[in-house]
Amino acid sequence: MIRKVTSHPTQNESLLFEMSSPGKKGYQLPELDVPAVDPKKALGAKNVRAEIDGFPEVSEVEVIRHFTRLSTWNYAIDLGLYPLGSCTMKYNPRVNELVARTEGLAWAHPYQPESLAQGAMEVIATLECALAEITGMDGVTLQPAAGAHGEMTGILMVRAALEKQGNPRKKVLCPDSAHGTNPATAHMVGYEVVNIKSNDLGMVDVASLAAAVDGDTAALMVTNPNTVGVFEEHIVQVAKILHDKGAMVYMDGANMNALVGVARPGDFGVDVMHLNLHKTFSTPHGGGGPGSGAVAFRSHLEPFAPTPRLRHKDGTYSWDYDRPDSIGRVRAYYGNFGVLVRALAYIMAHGGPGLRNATLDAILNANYIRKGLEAYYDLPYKSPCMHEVVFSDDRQSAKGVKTGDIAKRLIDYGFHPYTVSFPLIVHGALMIEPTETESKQEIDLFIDAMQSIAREIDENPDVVLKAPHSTRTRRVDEVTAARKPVVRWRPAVPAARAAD
Amino acid sequence: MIRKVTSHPTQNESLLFEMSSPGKKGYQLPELDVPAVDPKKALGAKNVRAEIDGFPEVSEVEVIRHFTRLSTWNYAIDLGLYPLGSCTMKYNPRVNELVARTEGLAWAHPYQPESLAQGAMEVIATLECALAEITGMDGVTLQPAAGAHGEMTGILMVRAALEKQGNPRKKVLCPDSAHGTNPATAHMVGYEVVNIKSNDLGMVDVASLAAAVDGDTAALMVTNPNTVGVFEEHIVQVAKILHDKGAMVYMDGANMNALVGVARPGDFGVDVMHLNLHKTFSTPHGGGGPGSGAVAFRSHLEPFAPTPRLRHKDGTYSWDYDRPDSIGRVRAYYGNFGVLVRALAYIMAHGGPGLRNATLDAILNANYIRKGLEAYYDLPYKSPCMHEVVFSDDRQSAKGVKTGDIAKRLIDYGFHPYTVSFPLIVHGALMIEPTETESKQEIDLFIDAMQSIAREIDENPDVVLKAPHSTRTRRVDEVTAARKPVVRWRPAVPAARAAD
Amino acid sequence: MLGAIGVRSIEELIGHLPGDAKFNRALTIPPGKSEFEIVDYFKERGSRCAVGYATFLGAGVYNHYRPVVADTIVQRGEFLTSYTPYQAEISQGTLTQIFEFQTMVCQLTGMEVANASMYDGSSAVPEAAMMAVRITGRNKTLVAKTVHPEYREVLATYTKHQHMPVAEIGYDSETGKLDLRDVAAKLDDDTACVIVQSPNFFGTVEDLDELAALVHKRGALLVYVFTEAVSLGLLEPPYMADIVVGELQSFCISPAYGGPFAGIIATKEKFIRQIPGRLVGETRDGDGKRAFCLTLSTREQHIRREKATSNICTNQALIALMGTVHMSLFGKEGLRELAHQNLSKAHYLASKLTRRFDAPFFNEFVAKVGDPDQLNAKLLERKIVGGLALGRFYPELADCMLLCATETTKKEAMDQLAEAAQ
Amino acid sequence: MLGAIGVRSIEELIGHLPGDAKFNRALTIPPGKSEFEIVDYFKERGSRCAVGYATFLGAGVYNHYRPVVADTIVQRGEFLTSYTPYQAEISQGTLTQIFEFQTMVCQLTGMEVANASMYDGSSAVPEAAMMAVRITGRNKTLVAKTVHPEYREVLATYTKHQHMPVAEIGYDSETGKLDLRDVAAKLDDDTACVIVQSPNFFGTVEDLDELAALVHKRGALLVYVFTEAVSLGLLEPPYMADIVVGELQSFCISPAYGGPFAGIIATKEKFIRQIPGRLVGETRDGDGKRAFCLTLSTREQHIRREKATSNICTNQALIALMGTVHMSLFGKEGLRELAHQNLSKAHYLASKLTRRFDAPFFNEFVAKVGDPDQLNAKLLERKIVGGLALGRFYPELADCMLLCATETTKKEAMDQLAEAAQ
Ligand SMILES: Cc1ncc(COP(=O)(O)O)c(C=O)c1O
Ligand SMILES: Cc1ncc(COP(=O)(O)O)c(C=O)c1O
Repeated sequence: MIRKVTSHPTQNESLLFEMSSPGKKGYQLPELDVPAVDPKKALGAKNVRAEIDGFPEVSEVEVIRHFTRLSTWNYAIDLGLYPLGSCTMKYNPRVNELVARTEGLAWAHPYQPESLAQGAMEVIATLECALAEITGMDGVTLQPAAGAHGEMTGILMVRAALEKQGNPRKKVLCPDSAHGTNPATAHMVGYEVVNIKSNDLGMVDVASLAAAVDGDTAALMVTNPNTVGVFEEHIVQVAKILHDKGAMVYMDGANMNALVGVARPGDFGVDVMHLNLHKTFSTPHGGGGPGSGAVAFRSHLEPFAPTPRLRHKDGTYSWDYDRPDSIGRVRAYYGNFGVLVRALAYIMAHGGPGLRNATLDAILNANYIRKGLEAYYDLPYKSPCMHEVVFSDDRQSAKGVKTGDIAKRLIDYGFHPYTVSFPLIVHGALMIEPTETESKQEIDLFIDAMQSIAREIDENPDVVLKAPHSTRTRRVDEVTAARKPVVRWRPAVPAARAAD
Repeated sequence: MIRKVTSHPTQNESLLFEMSSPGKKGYQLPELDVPAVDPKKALGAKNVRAEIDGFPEVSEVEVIRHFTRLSTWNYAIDLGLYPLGSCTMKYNPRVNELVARTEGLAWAHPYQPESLAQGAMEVIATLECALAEITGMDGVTLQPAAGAHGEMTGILMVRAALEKQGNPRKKVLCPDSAHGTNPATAHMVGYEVVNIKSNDLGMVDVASLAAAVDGDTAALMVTNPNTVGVFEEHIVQVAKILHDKGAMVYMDGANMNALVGVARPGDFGVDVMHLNLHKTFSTPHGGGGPGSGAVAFRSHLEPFAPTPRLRHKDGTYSWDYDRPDSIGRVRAYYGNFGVLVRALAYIMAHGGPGLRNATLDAILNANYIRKGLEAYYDLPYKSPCMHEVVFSDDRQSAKGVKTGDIAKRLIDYGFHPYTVSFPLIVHGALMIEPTETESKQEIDLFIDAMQSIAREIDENPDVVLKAPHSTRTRRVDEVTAARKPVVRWRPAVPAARAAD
Repeated sequence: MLGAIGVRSIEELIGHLPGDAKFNRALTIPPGKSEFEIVDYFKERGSRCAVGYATFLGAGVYNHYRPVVADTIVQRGEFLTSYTPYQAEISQGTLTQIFEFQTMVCQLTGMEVANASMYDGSSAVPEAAMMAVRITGRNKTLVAKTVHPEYREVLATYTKHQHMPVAEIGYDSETGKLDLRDVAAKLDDDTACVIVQSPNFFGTVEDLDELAALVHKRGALLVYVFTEAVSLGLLEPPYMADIVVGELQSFCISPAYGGPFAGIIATKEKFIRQIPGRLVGETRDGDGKRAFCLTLSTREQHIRREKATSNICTNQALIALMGTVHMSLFGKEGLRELAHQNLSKAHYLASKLTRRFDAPFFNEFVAKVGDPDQLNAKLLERKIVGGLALGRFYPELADCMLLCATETTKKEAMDQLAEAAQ
Repeated sequence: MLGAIGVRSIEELIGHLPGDAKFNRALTIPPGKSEFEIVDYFKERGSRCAVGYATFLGAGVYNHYRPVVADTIVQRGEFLTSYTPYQAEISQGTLTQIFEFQTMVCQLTGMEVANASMYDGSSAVPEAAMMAVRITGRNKTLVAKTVHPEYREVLATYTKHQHMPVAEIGYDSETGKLDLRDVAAKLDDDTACVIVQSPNFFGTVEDLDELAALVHKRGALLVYVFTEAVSLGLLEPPYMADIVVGELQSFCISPAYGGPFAGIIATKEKFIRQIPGRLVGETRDGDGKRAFCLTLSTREQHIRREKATSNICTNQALIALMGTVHMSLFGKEGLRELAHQNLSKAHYLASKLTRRFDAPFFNEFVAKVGDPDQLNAKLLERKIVGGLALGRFYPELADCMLLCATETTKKEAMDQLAEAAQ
């Protein structure tokens, strides 16, 4: 029985281009206080464009309504549990939005004199220290824009360090449970990717790992807890295996929400890792970014960190560009500063004890869901789980219902689905991560919904196969979308001639 | 056919009291930097309360979700046309929300030294001047909190002026089309209310007015354009009739959106009037306030305006409390200042020409709707309409469908209803005010919906009588609500003993 | 659109306005400004309003922290840009929230019913008196001189023409509490109500039990007024009162140079039909589900016209929403803790100054400072806005100022003030 | 909950962590602070960052007005707190908006397809080069020295280990435009693409026709880079380019000390399967209604793993939304007017200074000022942040600074700068 939602009318809305009327605009500029220049004269006639064909022409109220209406078609954390595994969809505190808009910080230009940027630089330095303490590492760079970007930064640093020793080596090892960005990253840094299979506990198989590591091995990219939500119990031994062969351990820290205050990669042998500040440290996902992929590293990798590095001397901060061994820049300026402000605000609000409690609550919530659902869904790995739990659709697929169908049915029950079909080592995975910010009431409703769906599959699988039934948009046809991709609007025929 | 909305799941939500769990709170205070005082010692044991029974105990994320979920159950201007007649539901510019939060203004204390309040005082003075120009009056007070409050202020000023002349008089005349606040106000100021009937053009019947005005008449409270959206064509003559008998003309300015830049009450004989800044000047309604009922008056009434008055001398502003003839205060401090800031921002954004254009567009939109619907609904008054048009349900009630039913059916079509059953002189009134900020597209959809409903009433009245069908809440039972009113939540039985 | 209507120009639509009523020139208001000129304009005006000053002003308007969440919620267009919830089926968000507001106001004040809000605390006072007159059929009002002076002025304005004589009750010059003997002396069979504020304008906590007994014995009603809502986090609620009115500004509402604020009025169940303003009630919808709607509107002006309980129509809904969010965030424990911090700060400050009155106080008190204006001038130089000089409202207290400390008042600022006062 | 799980304490849940991997002390991070201490903390830090200064800095990050509406919209929880729109049925809001974004980017740049966003302009450059390598099967990249220096650094970092040699093209010391002869000299059959920025880092508008002809004749691709999106309100879009990348910061995104911004990448239809990052496509739902969803994900890392077109996953969705709102508000006329104001302001400023290069420019230009640091120091005293001293990136231009004027630059500030420069 569906207890969580009720249907209600939501406004339809066409695309902005379809509602434009000539001459309309939603914005007024101040009067020009200098002589108006003739563009053709200033730029040369051939450099001046004709009007932008099909560009929107709408009023301010139409803009507000357009995006307000669209927003009502979205699900969001602010509306309820968002259990996307590996994504750590926790509550995004609103005070973080306010402080990120602090005038001096929001309007600081990256090239303004350092003497007039000390406040912003202090924010960066303070966050670097906090993250170093949390990860047990010696240094942190905040330049990378997201997790994958951080991975690239970290592997580039590994490569630079090995190169400096005379041999960059050839291979990067990735467990078969790894997130797609790991192999993709290794490839971009010029490494060959070798997959390491997991054992039946869902952990890296130490034997096959040992067998795979040799003098050509640059690094292992390990996620811990891994993507099945299991802590790599032999991580210290794993690290030793690599270190003994002169290779390094890169840790994908996307799941750091399971470790903050409880275990530190720096203490269990990791050389370099990234953090997703937009996961563990509550900065809003915003429909797909922005994020920040802070990279934390041991001191032996510091010389290779991206340029510039922040320095602190006699009470003043400065940027150090004199970095002969640095991998260089991975992006312009200093990183997604606005995201860093939010992450620091989150850390300050929790404080050390609060951060650890958040971790424990995240683990508690995941285990509570596991308990509530293990009688209904197949649990491929029995190892204790940390912040997320991964089921498979084994039992349900027997009835022809796949994890993707169950996900769609969850929508009718008023929830955003879990992560579907990842990790790849679990056939038909249901990857569930509640995070610590969910209340017992909300989680109980989720468990109730998942149990109810399991029963529906026994009694009437069709209702699940055809889901969702209650949404303004029914199940979308992704296949057609990909077959002949239409990725932009075009005016209807008459205007078409004119179309750019 | 319903083109404007589609159903979609919206989250259910219980009352905060029902989701509380002991010890939870959504907020943290800084640590106390002074010694903690023992309340019992400081206040006396008998003055210290026990914990507040049943008071909420929820987390910050639960608060955000609670109110976000509730908000999705509301209709709003930001979602679409909101044609409540007499309410002037125009777009509320967002920049006004920003400027109202300007630190120095939002945090100014009413008692801070005038030397440190000059900026806020200048805002008030500037708005007073603008409104005087717009109304053609000599002075303005911004103290009243809403329209009805302004009415009371204005009629008190009339009474004080007449008293000063020796005789406060006994009667206030109100056309039968007047809004309920008019007679209610007259009564609160100690006047007997005499109703004046309207003629078949919907205007004040000059003859019966002339007959009613005598030496006991204090004032006429006239709304212009009146509540049927018609401009009182004989207003100048009407004013003369009252003035000849030593009585005054109070104008209810709720419909000023039809006159700004086009006609000025000060020019057609009005002595005193109020403006609803939360209507004509776009300050948000906020689900029922706050508003501001600015009162504009001719110079002969200035001595009686509320205390204090703002003065400007050699570049500094000051509050003048030395007002022997003033009616006194109608509220503490200086008015709903935050609302005044928004109204001034609106006036600045439009400027003189822009304000007049807004008026003309409002009139255009109303006439366009009138044209589109006059073939479907009965138009009781054929006089040209201004910013709003009033139909009656005559034809539809013949089929047993009333204005209230049509309103509910409009909801299924994705619109907020018009004003139902007001003014009282129109039997089964449909009072429609689109305002100038609506686009032709939106208005066409509204006309289309109203026409479609008219057809439904011919073909299948039941669908209208049972409306709305698509909302999360079906038609509510207002009768039961009033019979045994439950206006607060109470804990279920066990806790009940403890209930306060 | 012109074509559809059948006119050639938009001007034609106002062609029927009589010439003598038409406005034939352009408004002298300058042409429209851009958004950013407007933002700059108000920034400049704001910069001339005590930005960056510490303050000890209270006197009905208090400096409290405003949780960010409240602003996030009131800026949701669905709350900000909706009208009074006449159409229940698409206004359940606002209606449910008002029902919660009414409930919290009852829980806070110890009353049984509350309305959806009043303009502010000051205008709620005469509304309470008018209500008492309707209930008792009597016409006299006694009001304590220790009720906020501006509130009393508003009471005078409203009552003047409603045959409602108002007399004032003095205060005890030792304690600053209202003078019970004076009440006893003035209370008579025509008295509809006695109005008392606690903490009163001097910050003093009043004793209500004896007063209530006295008032009720004479068949009059007791009206309790508060200006500092936070005090109810610690103070015993006025169970013995018949009507409670007050100001919620302390709950998440910025001082905003005096408004918009939100007034409340609460009373006993039996008086519900005499309460002014909007009321939200619980009911069922067509499917039998719990729903809310405006109710008892037969009390109101749009139905009752001149016989209405009040002429109030638009109230302060959005501000009341801020108050609701505030009460939700702080909740049971938080509000008590907040009140306790206020109590502690004010007592710290008082410990360094000479108090004029000897009686329990919450977060405000009257200090004897010799020449208040001189002290305030001294403080301004240190970017501190001092207390309210009381001579303006109480000539007999010309050597005193009213000082307030809240959770936002920093120890250093209090120490500076104390030092300046030496 | 513990009971249900069957553990006695929450610590038990991490009991299985190996002792040598466990963290056995408390974090040295101080206990949690209250919301208002946090707000104060950042206010204080912000107050030390050039608040109230006029600025002439551009160089890839521009000071433009930010319409309030944009902030209102990005703060809607439904946009702010949702994830990448994997589940189309409850993400149509974000998906529809991204589809509009992709369309507007095409309209603006004259390209046929665009993705949902890149991290920023700088990282989009190597992604374009990698794309060109995939398309052409060649491996060399030529990049103009007049491309933003930091963008070129990022290009170097990305390409280093992908067997993608990069060579630089000089500029004409008279005009500041890229040196066509140098292109002709370095272009060969291994060249995958030539990367040019316009307006280039010196603010100079490049001539693309000849360049495009040259590049295409050799079978290479032309990659067009922009850092100032507003320029496209007036400048002819790079129809002749094969790939366009750029930075949208100018569209409603505050400088924020360098991020978060939003990069774009757009190209020809025929190259769509080589584009990196997320793409939203149009499709139908079960009822046959138009709907949108993420598409062509077979290009992406979560399917293709090491063979993906890029490793990018999370992009800059919310920032791209701001850009979408900006383009919607300004629209066809507004964007042109905005560009025109920028053009006029910069030309007014230039008229009072000595320009280093003689060529058309948009809202930035290089001025010969003798000692840039000395001038900037002088300006700081007047609360003006001057231009970027170019010696840092171009030793040969050590006596020059890069100056920018936008619609926000006031005439008085420009006059002051000119006067100081005398
Ligand atoms: C395990 C894992 N690694 C890496 C990433 C990539 O992070 P981002 O999306 O910030 O680039 C993610 C996020 O989806 C992830 O879940
Ligand atoms: C004609 C008319 N007069 C007076 C009022 C009362 O104004 P307010 O609600 O601001 O008190 C209204 C608003 O409903 C109105 O429409």
